[in-house]
Amino acid sequence: MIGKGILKGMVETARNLTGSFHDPDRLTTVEYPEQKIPAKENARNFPFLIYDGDDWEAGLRCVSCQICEKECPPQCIYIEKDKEKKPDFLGKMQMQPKIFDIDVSVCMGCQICVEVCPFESIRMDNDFEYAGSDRFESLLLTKDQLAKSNKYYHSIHPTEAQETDEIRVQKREDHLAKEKAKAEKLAKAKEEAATKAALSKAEKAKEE
Amino acid sequence: MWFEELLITIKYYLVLQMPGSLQPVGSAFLSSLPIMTSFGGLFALATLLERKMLGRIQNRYGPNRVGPGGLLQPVADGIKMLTKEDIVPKNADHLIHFLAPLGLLVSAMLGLSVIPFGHRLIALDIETGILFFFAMGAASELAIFMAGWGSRNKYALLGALRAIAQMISYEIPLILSALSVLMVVGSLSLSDVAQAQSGGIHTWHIFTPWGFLGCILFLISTLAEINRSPFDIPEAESELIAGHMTEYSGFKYALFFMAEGVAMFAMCALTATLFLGGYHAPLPILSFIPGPVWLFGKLTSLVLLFIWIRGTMPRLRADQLMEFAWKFMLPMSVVNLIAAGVWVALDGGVAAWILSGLLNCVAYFGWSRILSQASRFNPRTYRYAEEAGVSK
Amino acid sequence: MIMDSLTPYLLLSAGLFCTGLMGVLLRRNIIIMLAGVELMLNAANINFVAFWRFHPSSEEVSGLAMVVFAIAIAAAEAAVGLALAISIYRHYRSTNPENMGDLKG
Amino acid sequence: MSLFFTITALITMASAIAAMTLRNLVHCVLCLTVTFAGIALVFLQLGAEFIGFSQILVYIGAVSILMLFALLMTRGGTELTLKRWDPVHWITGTLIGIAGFGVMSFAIFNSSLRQSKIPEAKADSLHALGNSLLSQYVLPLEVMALLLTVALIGAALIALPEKKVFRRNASFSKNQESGNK
Repeated sequence: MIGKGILKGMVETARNLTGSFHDPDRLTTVEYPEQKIPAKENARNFPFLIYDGDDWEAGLRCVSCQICEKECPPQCIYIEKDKEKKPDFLGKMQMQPKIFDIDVSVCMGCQICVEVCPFESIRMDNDFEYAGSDRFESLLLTKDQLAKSNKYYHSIHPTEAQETDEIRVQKREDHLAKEKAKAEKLAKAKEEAATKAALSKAEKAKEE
Repeated sequence: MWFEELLITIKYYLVLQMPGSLQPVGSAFLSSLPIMTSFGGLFALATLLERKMLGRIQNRYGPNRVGPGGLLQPVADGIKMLTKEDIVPKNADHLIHFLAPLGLLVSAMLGLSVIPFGHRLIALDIETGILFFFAMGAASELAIFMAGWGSRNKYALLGALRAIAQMISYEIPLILSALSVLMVVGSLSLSDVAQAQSGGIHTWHIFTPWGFLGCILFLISTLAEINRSPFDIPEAESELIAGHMTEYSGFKYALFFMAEGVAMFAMCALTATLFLGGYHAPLPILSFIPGPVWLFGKLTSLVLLFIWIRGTMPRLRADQLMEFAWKFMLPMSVVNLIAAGVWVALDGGVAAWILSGLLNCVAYFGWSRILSQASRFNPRTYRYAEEAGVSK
Repeated sequence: MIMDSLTPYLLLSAGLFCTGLMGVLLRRNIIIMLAGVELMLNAANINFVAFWRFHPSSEEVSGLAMVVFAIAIAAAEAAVGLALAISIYRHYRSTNPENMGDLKG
Repeated sequence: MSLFFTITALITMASAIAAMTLRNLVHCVLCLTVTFAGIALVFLQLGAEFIGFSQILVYIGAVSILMLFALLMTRGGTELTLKRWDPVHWITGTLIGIAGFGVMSFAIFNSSLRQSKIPEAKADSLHALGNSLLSQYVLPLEVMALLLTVALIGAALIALPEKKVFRRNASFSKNQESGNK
């Protein structure tokens, strides 16, 4: 019979129309600037720099090794080393960047910088609201804009941040063990040297 | 009654204040002014309502940024339209390009002048009101052709030709289904048609077998006549840009848009007058509410129905459209005319009810069964896809 | 509004008829020639309506009936004539009647 | 002279002459539409509402649109033969037209019809027309219905694409055919 399908369709749209007033499933729009859908955990957009603690300058993990700068395919990272050094989380004195710029209008979000970073310092952000009135200045992110705390990292990518933290704990343990081993070795060497010295002294004395 | 009398008294008072030579012009002006202003305002509100309702049907809010709840959206649209640059193509036929939107709007507005808005509340009470209405509809076809040809654009011309072919094809069932009402009422005057349905809801023409089928056929033809979805192939955005309106911008485009809206209101008002009792209340007790309120209520509900249909149905292909017009609409409207003839011959009553109802039902079910034999009207089957197990 | 005398209507009708005749004689396109014929038919219709209006009896509507028939015939004529024009154009690739001389001896 | 009638008559005549002389064929048909509208106005002035609105419905809504369609389908945007200005042809045609007008106006000015006086307004012409169409003129009406049906079917049949066997469109395809033989 002609017209049955039309009636069925009309009923469906009528249910949509009335349902949009009480059924959230039938009104799926999220009004963006006021409401936002929480980002998925794997969402990523542009890189940022992690710092530990509260002071971003002191806690910045980056040691300005410039590997990311060299690896970046579109070459959107620019780093200049500082002359002064600062201690890292292991207590070693490390270099630090004087200038660390990322041009997000060039960045393509490939995540290669994250993969090559040996210091777990650069990670991907999921913030996408970079719109500004200026084409060049507002899209060139400087060190202070890039630096974000580890807590923030935990809030956007919890699993990945957990893994990173574990790596760092491991590193610290390794480092401590190494230090210990080194210290032991040193002590041993010293002992040996001392015994050797004592032995040679004794031999010398014997010869005489 | 009191409201209509009040309006008429005010008009005569104002006309009598004028100098004698100006009185005919003043009278015409005072009759047309309320129609033009009220339908202009109604058009603005209807665009907002349409967008809101379409949004709700598509699981989203409509426009809700400008003003409280988006109420000022029409104003913003109007400002945008008026401040846009008016571009005329270099090779266009300038005079024809200029005249087309005016012709369309004027013919749409003139159609409203024969609609009775209340008892004696009609701008142009002539013997042949409905013929005048259809004549104005025919004049709008020419305006569409002028728009398409004057723009020197192949998309505009194609859209205009499609629109005209469609309007001419659907004019036949439109007039034939209106003719059934005129046959029963026995007059071409719309105020007589409205007066024939004054006795309450049971006298409305839609509650008769011929009136019911006639109303449905009339509404479908109306949709095609005013180029609304699902018959909007003349302005199919994805195929023809905007049809005959392609080369228009700014105020002229707004005029086209407005002409379409006004034509929709005029057609809805005509449907309400022919089939839904015009300005009469459904129950005699309710007749203290003025007639214009009832007419505008019926008109608005028809507009809502059109928006609902627009939100539901996809656009027809051009050949499907023509096939539907000539193979379904035309035979059904002729049968409906015969049913109305049976009604007139038996002068109403139970026998007329049964006979004309039977005639219409047999025609509808039989004809749709015959048409269903032709595969084009059946639901589409995806033979190869189903064999391969892709679908279902 | 309405004139007292029949003469202006008859003159207008005669003028339109002669314009249509000129169109048929002068133009070299069958479609415009058809338009000329339509114009001549319309000119005759003005006469019919004018004679109806100036007839003393109010029951006499033969003039109007004639016009109704004339309009119907003109519409049929236009439909068939234009279909013929399109068919001829398909055949000869031209709308100029001078090119249609197949039956010339 | 009634001013309204004069203006209508002038516009009607001017657009009729334009329709018969303009070069651009679409302009011709659009001018013809103005003529039809003017004639409809004359009918309305004479008090024949039904005929006037039928005139608009049929002529503006259908006939002129049909002509425009036919023009576009025959690529008639410009009339090439008009470029070849043939003064003898045009002068003869114009003279015949003017002579015809002269004869007719002579007849009009010498006829006794000029003395006919206008009666009072005709009352209820629509009902009288309907009654006479279904009583006095019922046979012509039926014949008219038959004619319209035949015209509908005939027009559709004539405009169907003709069979390719008889196509004789241009010397190009002819030469090709003979070349193939």
